[in-house]
Amino acid sequence: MSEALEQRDLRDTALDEVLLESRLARTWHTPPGWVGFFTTVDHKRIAVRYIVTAFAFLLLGGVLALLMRLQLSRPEAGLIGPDLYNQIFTVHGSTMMFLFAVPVMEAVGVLLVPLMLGTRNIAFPRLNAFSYWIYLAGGLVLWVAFVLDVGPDVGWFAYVPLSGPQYSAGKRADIWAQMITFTEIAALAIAVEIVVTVLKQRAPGMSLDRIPLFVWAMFVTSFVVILAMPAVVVASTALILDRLVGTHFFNPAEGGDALLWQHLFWFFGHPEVYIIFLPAVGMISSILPTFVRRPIFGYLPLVLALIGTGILAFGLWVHHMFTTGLPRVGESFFTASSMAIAVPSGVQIFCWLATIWLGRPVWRVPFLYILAFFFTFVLGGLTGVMVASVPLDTQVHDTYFVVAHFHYVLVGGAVFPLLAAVTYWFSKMTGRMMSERLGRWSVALLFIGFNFTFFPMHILGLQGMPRRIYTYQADLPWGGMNLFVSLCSLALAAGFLLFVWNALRSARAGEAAGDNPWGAATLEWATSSPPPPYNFTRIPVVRSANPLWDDGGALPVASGLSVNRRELLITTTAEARPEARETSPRDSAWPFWAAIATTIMLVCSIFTPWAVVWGSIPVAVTLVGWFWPRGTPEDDS
Amino acid sequence: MKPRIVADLSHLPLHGAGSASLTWWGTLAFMLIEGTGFALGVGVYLYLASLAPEWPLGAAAPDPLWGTLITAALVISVVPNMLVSRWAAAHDLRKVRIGLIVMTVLGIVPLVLRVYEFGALNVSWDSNAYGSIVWVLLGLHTTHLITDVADTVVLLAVMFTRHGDNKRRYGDVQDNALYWNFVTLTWLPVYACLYGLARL
Amino acid sequence: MKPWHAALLSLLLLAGCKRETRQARLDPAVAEAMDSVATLPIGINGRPPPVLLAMGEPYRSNAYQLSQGKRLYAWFNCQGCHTDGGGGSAPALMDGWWRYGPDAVSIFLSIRDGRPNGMPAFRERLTTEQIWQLTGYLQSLGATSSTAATPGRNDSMQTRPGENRVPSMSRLPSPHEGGP
Amino acid sequence: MKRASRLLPLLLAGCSGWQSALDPRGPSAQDLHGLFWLFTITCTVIWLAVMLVLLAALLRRPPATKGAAEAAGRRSARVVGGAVAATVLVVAGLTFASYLATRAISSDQPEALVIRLRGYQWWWEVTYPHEQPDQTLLTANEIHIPTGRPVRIELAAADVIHSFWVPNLTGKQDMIPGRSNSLVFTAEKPGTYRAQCAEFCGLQHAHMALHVVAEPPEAFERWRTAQLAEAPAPEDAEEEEGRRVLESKACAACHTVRGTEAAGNLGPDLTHVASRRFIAAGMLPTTRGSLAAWVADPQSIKPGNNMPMVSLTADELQAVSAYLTRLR
Repeated sequence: MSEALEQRDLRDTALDEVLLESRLARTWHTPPGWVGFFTTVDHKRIAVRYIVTAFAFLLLGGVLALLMRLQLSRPEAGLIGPDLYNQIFTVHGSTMMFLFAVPVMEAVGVLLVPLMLGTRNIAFPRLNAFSYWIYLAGGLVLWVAFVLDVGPDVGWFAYVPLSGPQYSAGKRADIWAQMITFTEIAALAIAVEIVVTVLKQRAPGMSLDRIPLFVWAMFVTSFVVILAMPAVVVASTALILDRLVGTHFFNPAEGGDALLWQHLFWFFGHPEVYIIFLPAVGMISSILPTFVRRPIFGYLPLVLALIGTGILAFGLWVHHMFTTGLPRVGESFFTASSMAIAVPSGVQIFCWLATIWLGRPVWRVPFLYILAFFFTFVLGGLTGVMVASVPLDTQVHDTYFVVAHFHYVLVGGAVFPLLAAVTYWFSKMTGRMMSERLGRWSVALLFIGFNFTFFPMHILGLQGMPRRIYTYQADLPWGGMNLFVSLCSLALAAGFLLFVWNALRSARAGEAAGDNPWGAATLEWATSSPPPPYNFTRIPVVRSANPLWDDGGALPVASGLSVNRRELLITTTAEARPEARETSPRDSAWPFWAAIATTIMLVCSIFTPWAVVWGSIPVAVTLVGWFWPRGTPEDDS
Repeated sequence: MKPRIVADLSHLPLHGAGSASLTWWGTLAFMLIEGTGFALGVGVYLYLASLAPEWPLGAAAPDPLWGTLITAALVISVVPNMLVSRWAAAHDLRKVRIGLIVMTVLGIVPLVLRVYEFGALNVSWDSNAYGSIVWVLLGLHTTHLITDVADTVVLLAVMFTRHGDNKRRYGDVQDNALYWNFVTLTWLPVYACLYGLARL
Repeated sequence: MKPWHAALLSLLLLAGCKRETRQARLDPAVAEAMDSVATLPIGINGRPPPVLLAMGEPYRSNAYQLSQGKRLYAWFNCQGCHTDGGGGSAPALMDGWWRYGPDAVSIFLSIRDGRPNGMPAFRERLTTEQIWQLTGYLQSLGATSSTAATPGRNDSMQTRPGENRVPSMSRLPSPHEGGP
Repeated sequence: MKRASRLLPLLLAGCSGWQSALDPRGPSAQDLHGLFWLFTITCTVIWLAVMLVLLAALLRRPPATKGAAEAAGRRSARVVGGAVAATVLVVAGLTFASYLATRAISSDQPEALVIRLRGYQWWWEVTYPHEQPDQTLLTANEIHIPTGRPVRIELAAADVIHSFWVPNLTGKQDMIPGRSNSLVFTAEKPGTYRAQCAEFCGLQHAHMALHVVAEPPEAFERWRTAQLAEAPAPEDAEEEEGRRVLESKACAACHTVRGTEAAGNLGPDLTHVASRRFIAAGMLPTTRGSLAAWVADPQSIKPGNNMPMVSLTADELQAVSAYLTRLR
């Protein structure tokens, strides 16, 4: 036996359960303390870190929202001047979109995709670590700049010429543009990891029609990220070049065009909405069956709806440019394509309704969030149909009607599902349940606070209140409703605070969860809570779309993987037949150093173009350090 | 849940080649990202050209000599590139070493020519929007050239260490060759825009 | 937090705040005090108003003030005689040569009181603060290196590189120019 | 539909106003208003239907036997299919309604009155072009239009993107540097309608309003003739002093008062400033007091705007405000 333990290619077949777990733990273990903190490549640790950071940014962005509501609560309030207000709404929008919504959805994907697929780590785990550090650096750049009074003040959309060299003095707009670069690198890295993980690391037997819907959603989202994000990188690079070295992309006097910015930005900006929304519908599709005690209704239509939404997302960027005077001929086409997105959304809503109809509801907190989602998202989707109409949009575009609409879609359609997801998978990640009692209170506060805060904004917009104004005159009939909205926003804020308090408290003192506390069907519930660093002692074998419900008492697994090195299983793309045993990289500090080097290069390059030249040398050095083979067992072939 | 062993994986190879390798798919995904970037760059070029009363704007079209030489150099380099890829697939260490040296040289040649090409553009990046997009397209492609040459040099160094004779390294060489083909491929539409369209 | 962390942070804070603050309104008393330059009898050089030093010379180092100066340069048609700084019927402004001295006070006086041979006085057309804004901008035009506060190019026909690419005179466009 | 459109506004009490899409005063705005209610009612019905089905699904007792469950599943599949088909139809119908509304609004109006509007940070320059240059009228921050006659506003921007929006009369259209847009609409009833910049344009985006005054054609012509005249002469010594101050101080560097030496073109034309209802781009009602306050300290009232605080003595300020009040 001891000889067997020493041999280089030790397989799990040679070990009993207890010994196997201890050997796997030794192989996959991350050192404790600071060293482990900077070197870990465990997708769960990185994802949790990502999620916690994103929620911290959510709270910061929320504080900014409250400041804006304070200023708008009465006409001509002098609490916040125009300069600070412009910075506040820009940083609020940028934080919520780039530092909260997209990263948190991607992070939940990083957390759950490998667990749901039954593999031991995400593909390219070091890239994953790099992604987190870059994201953190981007967030810090924005917020440190904001604290230093260099916060961007040109809106989260940074329209030229206002953000261009002539009308935006200093480095404020550059900070915004470069923050975009940071978050795009982070998001693109995760998209690549998820695409490859889904294609190649599924548990044996998990053919395309057995992939959990959340994974499908993340898969489609990743493709949307890959195709949409380069547009904003091109746009923000062009903006920085215009501002720093005097290129003329957006200067109409020298052959440039102000609308070019809008085309590029919205070619990214509209799919961005679906980058946030698709993971959320994936969460609903994966959580809902557990709380109605039956498999999802209409698996295939739901997958097709996800793919359809992902494709249509690219057809409607012009949707944001209806008032820019584009040719009339195209308008009906863009109206039609904008409204067409209602069809896949409708398919999803109807399938979920049928699932509930055929099932037996279990009234726990995640299910309550899903009901709140239905109420608000359907409303937001329908106002979306209104703004998709070109003529109607000319009245509501850039008013509080649109502010109301997209908060209904993003908070109702993405944040409520996200809170359901956090409540639901919290038990898996911490091994403890979140408090049901506090949870019900926060659902109630969030639901009531949200609707009372944002519904009146529809009316304010129709009454003529434009967006992005730091104040309004007393002779305009908006004062009363604005005060009401501001007061209700406090209830919404209280709901978020209660949620965070509940999470913090339950993480330490919550009720123990057990492996599968909700009685769910997908693979992440087949391992312990929290899962060990290697996720699964043995790779599960999948025989249906709801493995934990359909397989009776015993989990079919495969054996034969090595335990002396970090090893996982590669399967074919369509059928998920085992193809190879592959290794997964060890812990490394190089991704952290590469992120530091990249940060220095990116930050300095808004001050001098030469930073791209000298700054790329440390980046290259850290990347060589990262990829240089080390002769570990993981390098064997 | 109690595990029940239903399959044995011990017979599987220790490393997947080609489409069974994660890095191959990763390379593909990055090519998709960067390809989108090139497509958008060319899109911006065409968009600006469609707005302009004349094209190129206020400048003579770039002198075709250096750009054409680069095109020729890149197209020619595809042949040894494919050979290196084939030798890597056959795990022929000696030939791979020689091939990588050749590819390093063939990577540096277009970079040297590129310096002259920038000089032959007849327009500065801050003259007008045409100059800006021309410089950015060329800069974008140059960045890819530099990246891939650096990657080739590092691989070459690895192949002369004890880590060289390893299936994973051969896989890396193949992925690097794949990427070089991509860099060559993306040059063609850029070349067509910069030199073809500007002369129409 | 270690003491040097705090020091570094406050330094950054100071640099950031000062460079990007946007002060729209001056206290009228301060605005008035900015007129009190003590000058040498020959009308060039002198001591800038103490209030300017107390404020940390924002018109030289603050991005917003510099951009205001740049706007005034166009609005009050300085380019009518000086063209874009390259000099026309009036002296060049970006070659680093100053007929009446390169210091802020001399430039300020030239704008406020005018100079012989055609430079009109702008005393009655600009406020003192605006003259200081213009002065700061002109100094950045003639500087040998740009700072993070220097403005970029304008959204108009380009006749020379943007201000943040000084020294501009040596960079007047030529078709074969190389660079980053 | 007709009745609902009369009934529903009651639910949204207080929705009308002088800058409101819910209170249409011209055919374009009426078309858009009708379209708005068509969409709103359709969407409300759909939303209620979804919520009712959800409620029913929650309260429903699930089928007891396996056979019943399978039958329910098959029924659900048919219902879902039907609902998707209905969604397609509704979307197509609403698209068609949008198309009709667009066609009605954008129909060509060759005999329209042309007005050029140019957006500045943060005010509006208004030009009424005429073949004879001396009949071309230049004013600011207030547009007069004759009722019953279509007007075409040609939109341009001097610096950054702005957007022209009079919700009571029609939808908005952006003013983009380097591009030209236009907007055609008609006002049917006389009245003053407030318009506001609807595209974020910097520090004082919140205070960039303009008023559209619709009046009967005769009144409009009277206004136009009056506006073409040079500035009224001062009537007393104080006003005379006010004109002197305006001409000799920095005011004249940026503003024009036709008939005086003030001929700056960087700020709004002040020839008839007191005839306009508001000053500072719709911010303050035109009174002698507000004019004095504005001249005395524009940066406290509208921080960041391009008008500097010109240092004037109390007497000078009195005189300038007296003179400006004369400029009717």
